[in-house]
Amino acid sequence: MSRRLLLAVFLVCLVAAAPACRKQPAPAPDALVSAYDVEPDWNDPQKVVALNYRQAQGKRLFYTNCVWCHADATPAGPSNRSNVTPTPPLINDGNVLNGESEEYLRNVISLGGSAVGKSAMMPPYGRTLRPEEIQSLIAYMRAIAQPLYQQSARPGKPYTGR
Amino acid sequence: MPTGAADRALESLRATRVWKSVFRRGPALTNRTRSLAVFGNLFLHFLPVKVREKSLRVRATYYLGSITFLLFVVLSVTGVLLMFYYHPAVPQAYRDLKDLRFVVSNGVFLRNLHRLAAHLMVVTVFWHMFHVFYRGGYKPPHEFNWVVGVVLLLLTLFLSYTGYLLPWDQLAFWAITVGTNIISAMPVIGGRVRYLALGGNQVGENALLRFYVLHCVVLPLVAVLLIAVHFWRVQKDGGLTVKEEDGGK
Amino acid sequence: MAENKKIETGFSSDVLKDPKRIVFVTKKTSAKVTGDAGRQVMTFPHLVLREAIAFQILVIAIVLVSLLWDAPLEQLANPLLTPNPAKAPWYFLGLQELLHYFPPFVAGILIPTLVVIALVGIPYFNINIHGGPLWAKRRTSQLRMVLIVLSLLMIFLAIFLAWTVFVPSAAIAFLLLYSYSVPASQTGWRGFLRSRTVSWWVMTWFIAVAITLTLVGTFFRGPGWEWEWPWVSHGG
Amino acid sequence: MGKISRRLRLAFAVSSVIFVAVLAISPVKDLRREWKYYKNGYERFARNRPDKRLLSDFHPGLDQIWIPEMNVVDRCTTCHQGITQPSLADSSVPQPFRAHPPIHHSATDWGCVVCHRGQGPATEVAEAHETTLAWEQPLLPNRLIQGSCGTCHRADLAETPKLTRGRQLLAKLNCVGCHRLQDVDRPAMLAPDLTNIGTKVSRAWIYKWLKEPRTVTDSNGTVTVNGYETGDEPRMPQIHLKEEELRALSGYLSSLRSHPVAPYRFDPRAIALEKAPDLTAQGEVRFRQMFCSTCHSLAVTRAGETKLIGGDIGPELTKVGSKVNRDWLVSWLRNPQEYLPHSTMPRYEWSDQDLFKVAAYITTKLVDSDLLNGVPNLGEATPDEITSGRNLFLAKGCASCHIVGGAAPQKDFGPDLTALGGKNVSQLEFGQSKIPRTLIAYIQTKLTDPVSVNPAARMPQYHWSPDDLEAVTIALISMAGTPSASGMERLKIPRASPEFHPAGAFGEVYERYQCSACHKFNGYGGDLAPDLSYEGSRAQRAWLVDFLKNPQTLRPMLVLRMPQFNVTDKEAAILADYMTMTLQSPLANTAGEGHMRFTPQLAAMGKQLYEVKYQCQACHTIGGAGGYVGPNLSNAGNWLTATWVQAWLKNPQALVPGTIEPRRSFTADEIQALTAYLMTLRPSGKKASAGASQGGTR
Repeated sequence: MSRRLLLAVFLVCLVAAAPACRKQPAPAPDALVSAYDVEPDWNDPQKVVALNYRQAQGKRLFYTNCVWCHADATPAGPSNRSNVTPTPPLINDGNVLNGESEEYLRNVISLGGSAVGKSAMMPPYGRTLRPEEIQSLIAYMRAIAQPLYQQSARPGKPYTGR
Repeated sequence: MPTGAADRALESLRATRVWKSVFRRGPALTNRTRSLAVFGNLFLHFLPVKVREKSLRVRATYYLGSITFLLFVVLSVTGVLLMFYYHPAVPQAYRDLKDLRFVVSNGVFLRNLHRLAAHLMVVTVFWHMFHVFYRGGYKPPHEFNWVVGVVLLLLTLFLSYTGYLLPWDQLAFWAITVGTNIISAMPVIGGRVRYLALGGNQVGENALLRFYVLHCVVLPLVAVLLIAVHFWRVQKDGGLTVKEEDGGK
Repeated sequence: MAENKKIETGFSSDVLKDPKRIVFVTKKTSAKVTGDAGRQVMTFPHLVLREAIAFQILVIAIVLVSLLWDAPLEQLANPLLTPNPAKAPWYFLGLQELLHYFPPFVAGILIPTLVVIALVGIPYFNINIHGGPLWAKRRTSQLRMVLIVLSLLMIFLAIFLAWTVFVPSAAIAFLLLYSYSVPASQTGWRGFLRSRTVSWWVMTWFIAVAITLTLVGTFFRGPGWEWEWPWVSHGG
Repeated sequence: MGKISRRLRLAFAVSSVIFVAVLAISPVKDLRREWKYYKNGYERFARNRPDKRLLSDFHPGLDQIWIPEMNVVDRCTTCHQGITQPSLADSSVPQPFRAHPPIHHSATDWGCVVCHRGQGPATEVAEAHETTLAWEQPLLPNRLIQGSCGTCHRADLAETPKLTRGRQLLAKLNCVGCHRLQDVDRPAMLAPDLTNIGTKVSRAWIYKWLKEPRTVTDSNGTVTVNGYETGDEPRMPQIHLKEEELRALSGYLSSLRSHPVAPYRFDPRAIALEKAPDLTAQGEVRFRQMFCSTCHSLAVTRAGETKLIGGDIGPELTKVGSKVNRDWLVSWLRNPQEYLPHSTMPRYEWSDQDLFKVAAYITTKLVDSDLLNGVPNLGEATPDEITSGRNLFLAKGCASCHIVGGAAPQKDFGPDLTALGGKNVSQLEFGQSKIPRTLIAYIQTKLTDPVSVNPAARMPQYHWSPDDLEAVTIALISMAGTPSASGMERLKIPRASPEFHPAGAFGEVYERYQCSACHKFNGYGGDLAPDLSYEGSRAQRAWLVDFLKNPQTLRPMLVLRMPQFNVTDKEAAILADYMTMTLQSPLANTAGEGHMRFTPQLAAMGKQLYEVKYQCQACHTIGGAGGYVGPNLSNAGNWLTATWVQAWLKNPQALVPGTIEPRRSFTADEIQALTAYLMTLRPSGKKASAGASQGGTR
């Protein structure tokens, strides 16, 4: 009698406590949905690269300051790239730029080509752009690099507990 | 049922001076001490010392009166707790409701209890009334208690209605606006009565304050008073109406 | 109240002259303080214990429901943003439904006031003192009376196109007329209907209408107070 | 009697146990609240990070940002705990713990919801982020977040290009004609005044234009302008009209001719050109020389591909000869403001011969004999057609942009959109459409397919590229109406609306040639050509005079160039004087210009610096060699002032904010040397001859 009673009490409590253990499902976010901005892949316009805030800032700065020599098409039409010898690398050229360290790229941009033993045609931007803007530029170039830039750390995942 | 240790513990508890100072009588084992237990207690003495066995059957009352009263008790307790977190101001009232939901421990639970009990009380009050009617419980000598009951019904509706505005959300605002608009249909004095109820021409901060004071102070006090009368009169009018068919099996 | 009773109450108006007080307690004037009505038991513990159980079951029920169902909280009140439809609390939706058919004064003031007056007045108008069934005596004249009242009510409702009132009224009217035809020997629910009193019928009609109106107002009314099935969500 | 039954005792015991158990559920549940799960997760996460600050900053309770005067109670940081931790900026940090990217506002000063929307006080994931019963403004998608910048920053920001683009589109497409928009003012003229339209075009042409207003949209939504594809939306939208409506409107409009155009009496020498066999060819040369294409485009077919070449300040002219009659054209070219007082077309100084030639070129070459092919024979308008046309003109909203007979334009033909961005979902009319019930979906559907939301919509159909749609959505979201707290109203940074209308002789010339249509003066004017606010500091007076009289350049790359206005000597002098005297930068005042002398040695040193050390030829051209990014410096010695060059080399951004010339660390000596070198640059020794390029890519 009392065993059945206890069992019943236990079951009722179990049922009542059930809503307390609701699960929080975390749907995998689509990179393009949560992106701050996008940029079509330079080599394949059908593909779109998702950019986060920092990379998008880099994109903006790139299209203002750098596009003239580091791309084959500019907002104004033709590019100055072919006029410059040695020819500057395309900004998405992963074969050239993926191998360069972050620090090296920071130095080239802020101190100019001559500071790292490259062509002096690359002017220094250290007094024009703030350090975080240069950081954004690097983030942007990493984002659109072809072949893809392999990050050393693992990519971010939504938090899923332990 | 367990005996022995628990009973002994109870015995020794009853033997303490503190217990004796609180409960002056011994264990309620004889009819005398049981009677004492009822009329020696402020709360129980609203009840008669003896009741008819038939009126205790569930089908006789469904305990609707008791349940309504108990809901009132639940509402008072949860209501007082809710008052700790609530400011009758615009738009602070709404923010308090948000805090209740998102910050206060068990805040949602507290509010759910209060709201559910309030709705339930309206239901049980009506049900209680209909039940009493069908059983002829209004018949002499219960006439006056029936009238007290009708007033309590109206009080319950007013309590629920005034409480409805307090969250200050769209639901509350428009329900009260629609409800009070009906008042203006009253000939001649309608507009003025509405102005009096709302403290203005529109449901606003004044209305919120008025409804708050009514909900938390005036109406509960009147309700407590009338509930006491109601209980008292049940006893004085000769107990619950008992019908022949209540005999049951 | 017993104005037409041929009973001499021994109640003297001159107490000095005649100090005796005799009261004839007839069935009609009975206060129903029946001395018998079964055994009595001590309130403590019999009633108190039962009330305690009732209280615990009640709290268990509302606590469980409170855990599963959250009280609604909508957006901050905005006088400029009228929801369509704006609904009163559910217990007033019956009135709001009436407002849809009748002028505001009738639906909002007159009817509720009459209902309250009627409720207060119930014990003072000898209602159901006899406890006699409607169809017990003078069946034909009763039926004539009932038919007149019913047709007046139905015509009134039909004029105002108050069909959500009309339908439950018609249902109760049907039952009422049906109970007339039930033979006296019938038992079960038919017999139950047959033995109902006038007051029972009136109250049942009132409850049926009130419940129907409240349900309709709560669940079946959409924007513009148009009929709407609760499972069909309206756009926007 | 008194014995309590065993059943009752049992019931009491059972209900007591359940009673106590049930009351304990809620407090237990409270220990497992959603935010505590993230709190605990963060603590575990922080313990494994090298940055010890994370743990020392951790506290176990609720976090909130509370700014009463702004109505901000944001508890987002309860779960998003790392937003102020620089060491969590990396994208490998799992959400919700990642740091916020660096922006100009700190979360502690502003809260989160101000920009991101969502429900700040909420401590549950769904309530905070999504639309719920109690909160109808869900989190704004990151791609549209620039709209939030725009709620306070009414002026354009460098960091919000999409917002700026959206605002430009709203202005350019005349949205303000029908809608009230926040901070988009109605210009003096949205669309041509039609008071006299009957003197300009035929009824048949009006019919055709109304039916297919310059554009034809195929089933793919590709917009073609007279058969040539264009990415831009035309200002005149396509309004769906029935046949009788077309007849009525065209009849009404063609009847509008209150001031007939008097034919211009050409000089007999000009008329004599009629017989010249190459009249139209000469006209075309003149048309090109005067750089009409800076503002007007023509469809040009090259290598089988047809493109519009030219600017978009004025209308596209490929078939204009089939549109306007010759008398009107000549009158227009002589004085555009006579027909349209608010036109930005400059009043050219024509010689009769040039006028005759160009008019002949336009009316004979820029034509399309098939243009009016599909148009029925309309004849003269009947009075009935005129009456119903007049009514349609109002009913279709034409009067929102076009004026007839000096009447004020129709206001508020479409809904007020000044508070659209702050609307709740329940305030929007979705009708029967199946789109998601969100503000974003509503705005975008309304923009792309108005009829699907409201079958009776009067809004014309637009065709947006995905980027433009996003930009316009952002601009509309930024119009969030009155903020929820009065404190935020103060934070609004109003859009500066400068005006530059100089008086005097300069003012007259300035208005005549509509300089501000392309150039900016102290923030007022167009974007097409260089900002002239400090032109007096930059250019030498002699060069200015020379350039104004003959603005031809030798750079073939740029299509858009200063038109040849045929300014008189006197006008050129007025312009140059005013610029030299008044349009001076405080950082480069040319008062001391005359005293500067540079030695040849210094210039030689400068040349060395230019060519070897700094390799300026990467971007600048001298004598045909070098880059195209910066302006051509071949004529720098005649063009620029030494004062300007020095100031520029010191800090270009100080002179022209936002210029792309990087600021470098030249020493004072290097600046002197480079200036000396640049001042020697003159094309083959000429002094102040035919001007060199002054325009640069901005």
